[in-house]
Amino acid sequence: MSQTNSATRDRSLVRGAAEAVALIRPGATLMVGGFGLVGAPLTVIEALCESPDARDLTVISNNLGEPGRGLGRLLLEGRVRKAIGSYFTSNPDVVRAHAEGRLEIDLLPQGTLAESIRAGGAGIGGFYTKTGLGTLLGEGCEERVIRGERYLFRESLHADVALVRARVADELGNLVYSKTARNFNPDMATAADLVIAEVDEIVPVGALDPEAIVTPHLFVDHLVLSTTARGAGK
Amino acid sequence: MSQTNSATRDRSLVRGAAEAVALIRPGATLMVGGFGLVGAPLTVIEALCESPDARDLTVISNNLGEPGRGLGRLLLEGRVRKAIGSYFTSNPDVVRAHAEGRLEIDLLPQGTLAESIRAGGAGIGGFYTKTGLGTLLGEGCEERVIRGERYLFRESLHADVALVRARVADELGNLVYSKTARNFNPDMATAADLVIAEVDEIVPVGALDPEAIVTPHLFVDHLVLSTTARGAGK
Amino acid sequence: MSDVQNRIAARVVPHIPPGAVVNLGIGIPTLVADHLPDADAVFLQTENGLLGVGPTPAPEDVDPDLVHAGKQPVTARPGASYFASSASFGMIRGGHVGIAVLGALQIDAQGRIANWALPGKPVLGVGGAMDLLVGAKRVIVATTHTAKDGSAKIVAECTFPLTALRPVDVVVTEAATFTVENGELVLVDLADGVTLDWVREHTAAPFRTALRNPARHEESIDHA
Amino acid sequence: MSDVQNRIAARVVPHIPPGAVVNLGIGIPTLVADHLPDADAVFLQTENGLLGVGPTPAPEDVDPDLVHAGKQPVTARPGASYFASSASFGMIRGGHVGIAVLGALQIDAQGRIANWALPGKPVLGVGGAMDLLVGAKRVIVATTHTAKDGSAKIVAECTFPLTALRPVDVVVTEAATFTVENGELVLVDLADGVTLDWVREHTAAPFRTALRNPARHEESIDHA
Repeated sequence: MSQTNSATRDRSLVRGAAEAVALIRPGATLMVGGFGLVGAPLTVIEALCESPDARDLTVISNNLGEPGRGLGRLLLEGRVRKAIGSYFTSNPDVVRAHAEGRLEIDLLPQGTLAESIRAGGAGIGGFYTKTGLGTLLGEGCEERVIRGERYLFRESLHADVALVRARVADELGNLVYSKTARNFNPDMATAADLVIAEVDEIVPVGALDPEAIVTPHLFVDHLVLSTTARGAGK
Repeated sequence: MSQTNSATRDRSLVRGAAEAVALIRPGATLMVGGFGLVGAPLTVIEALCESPDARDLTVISNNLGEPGRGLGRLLLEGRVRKAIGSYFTSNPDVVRAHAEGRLEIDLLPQGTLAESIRAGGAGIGGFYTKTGLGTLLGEGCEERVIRGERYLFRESLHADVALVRARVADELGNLVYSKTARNFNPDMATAADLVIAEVDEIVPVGALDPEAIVTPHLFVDHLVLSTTARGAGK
Repeated sequence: MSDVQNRIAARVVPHIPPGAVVNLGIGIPTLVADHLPDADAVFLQTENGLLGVGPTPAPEDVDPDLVHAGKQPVTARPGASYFASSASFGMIRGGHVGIAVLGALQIDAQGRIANWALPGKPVLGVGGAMDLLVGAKRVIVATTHTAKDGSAKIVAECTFPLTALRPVDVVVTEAATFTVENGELVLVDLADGVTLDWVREHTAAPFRTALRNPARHEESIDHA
Repeated sequence: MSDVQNRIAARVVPHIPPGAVVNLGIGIPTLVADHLPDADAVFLQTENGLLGVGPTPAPEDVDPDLVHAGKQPVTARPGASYFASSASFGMIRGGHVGIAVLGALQIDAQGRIANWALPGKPVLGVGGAMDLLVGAKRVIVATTHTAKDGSAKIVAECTFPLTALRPVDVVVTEAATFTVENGELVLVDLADGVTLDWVREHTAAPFRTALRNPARHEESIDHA
């Protein structure tokens, strides 16, 4: 890696996966990117499964991985107390853990989940959406009529730590993603106190097109080089 | 231009500026991109100044251009009934028109303006922000405590027509912008029933990097080739 | 996928105009892509962050980072774009997706649907169904006319949890097509070989009949 | 810009740690960039959509599409990124900008500021001031100690409309530096040649004195 910037000279963002996840305390709320295993930070999640302090976690993620893979493994390791997401039925382990009272679940429509995260990152306390109105998932939500149409209130979401997956970072922490592996990652990178980004490659400052950077570096605290091949979980 | 797609074969999005603005009816609400004249769709605005139906307009834009230039000219032509934006003091014509009762003004903090537009485009009825709390601009806004902190409610904004400025479009209408001329344009492109994009260049479908497209084509109805040099207003 | 499912998908196609931006739900709706006569003229959006979904790749061309909302490998067409989940659902909720084609477990007499949860079972998955139903300009349901046990899916009132209060616009089955007009179901088309009696017998909701091409059904035979 | 304004800007610099993400308001705050000893170690964000603002270009290198929030031409540093207004204010409101340096018309005894409107005049411009004050992790005010007419800018209560309820963290003038601690102003530094008496005379709000380097001021002379 070239050393073109005094900030990177002073302080590289690159961490080993174990070192990065050691920052996660018991009881933490995590956001974890990915749509199933696509775009999930699998190397960081593997390290999390080995970290003694990673327990009693609340995980905000669209799914809880697949059986024994990604967040699915974290669940089997008994580290997840509560999951907030939109689609858990694809992992039978989640269904079982919930049925046995080992896992609390908060189910949100996928768009509401994404918007709540985006709002949390953008300093928005809550918002009104039509999604979920008149359904089981809208029960207990405050309703409001805006310009003659009914909406539901939703609070924004924020996390202690976000674990995201990008394709390339520069040494400052600017991120670009890969195709549909982008999904929740850029939103989550804005909505946590600490952001750990797993990437395939780290390039010198200036190598990324400033018009095409999706996550500006101010959101990113640590970079972890991925040792998990993309699609390894498929 | 190449013709690689049957949608573009069937129906080019390219319009003359006069033809495009002829779609704007008296009393319409317009969103107009730009930060001052930077990133403002000046060719389209010029055509608007010549369009007899463009009158009694509500204009949502950060500013109203500069004296006699951009939206500043539209104001002098007597076409603007109301302006919604964040910073009008830089154009003395606006201050005068307001003082003389010829122009209604709705002032919003710049971040609230941007968020209201983004919300309008994303099907969000309204949202809570801390900005403006306890100030003149927060008067009359509903207050709500979320997680122990005070927020103000703001309704989203939507327009009949958005006039935006991009650097390049492909023939489908995908847009990329130029540096800080991006500003409000991508948000506004999502928040109107009809979107007219002024661009410097139209390239064949497939010529833009799918990872770097800022405004996907489903937001864009018409393309107008700019005849105004960038910075012409400076 | 079965022959019936493909027939349903094919029957959806005439409801999709050229140039439409379409989101296809999981299951039968996904099959619609294979039946579009000029796939190039329709823009498929998938809520996990892609506008311009192309055909399924050959096994050797699979990119693990390129999937649709059903998590199956896809390709991207020229002119495609990728975006984050919040932007994708902004498009959907904001009314920028022209047509959503969704599956359904039940459809009620007003055209409201249930397609995400079963009664009495834990509610552990919803995905993008509610957002699509609330946000798409038009919603087409693509479903078998009856459930696996032969019971009607089109019912007076849904006993399964509703997906939204918003009624769909069109219901397409292998046997019939209904539109939803002023809060009621209108039978507008029968599939070849399907009689009005068959539809009456297998539909548990009231509907009005206004066949667009009644002559075609004068000599129709019973549904196999 | 005047000598006084540059002196104020220079006095802000020690409050900006290396690696900080900083938004500089219009006026005196803009001058801070010129005084950073290692500009490369600070990341300037401008709310019109750029992280990584570089120095003012030579006239022949001006790009009309590249300006800061004061609409003056700037450059972009390596590692810069461009983004839309909603994303930019998401950064600001969401607490991702470390330091905002803002001008002020008045500062009250609790450290709250007025910097956007004059009493009795129509309220026609606010820009990003309120968002920056609400959202930045730390806010530093950079202002002349007194108004042009010689009256105090630091007052018991603002008579001008407040910009936000949130107090600032540091107030830097050409004469003095105050921090805001537990809702009160604390004088922590006097400029060379400025006496405590001068500050008392030109400050219309109560403040506590806890000079960090009192020895330096033992023999200080009157402010010119």
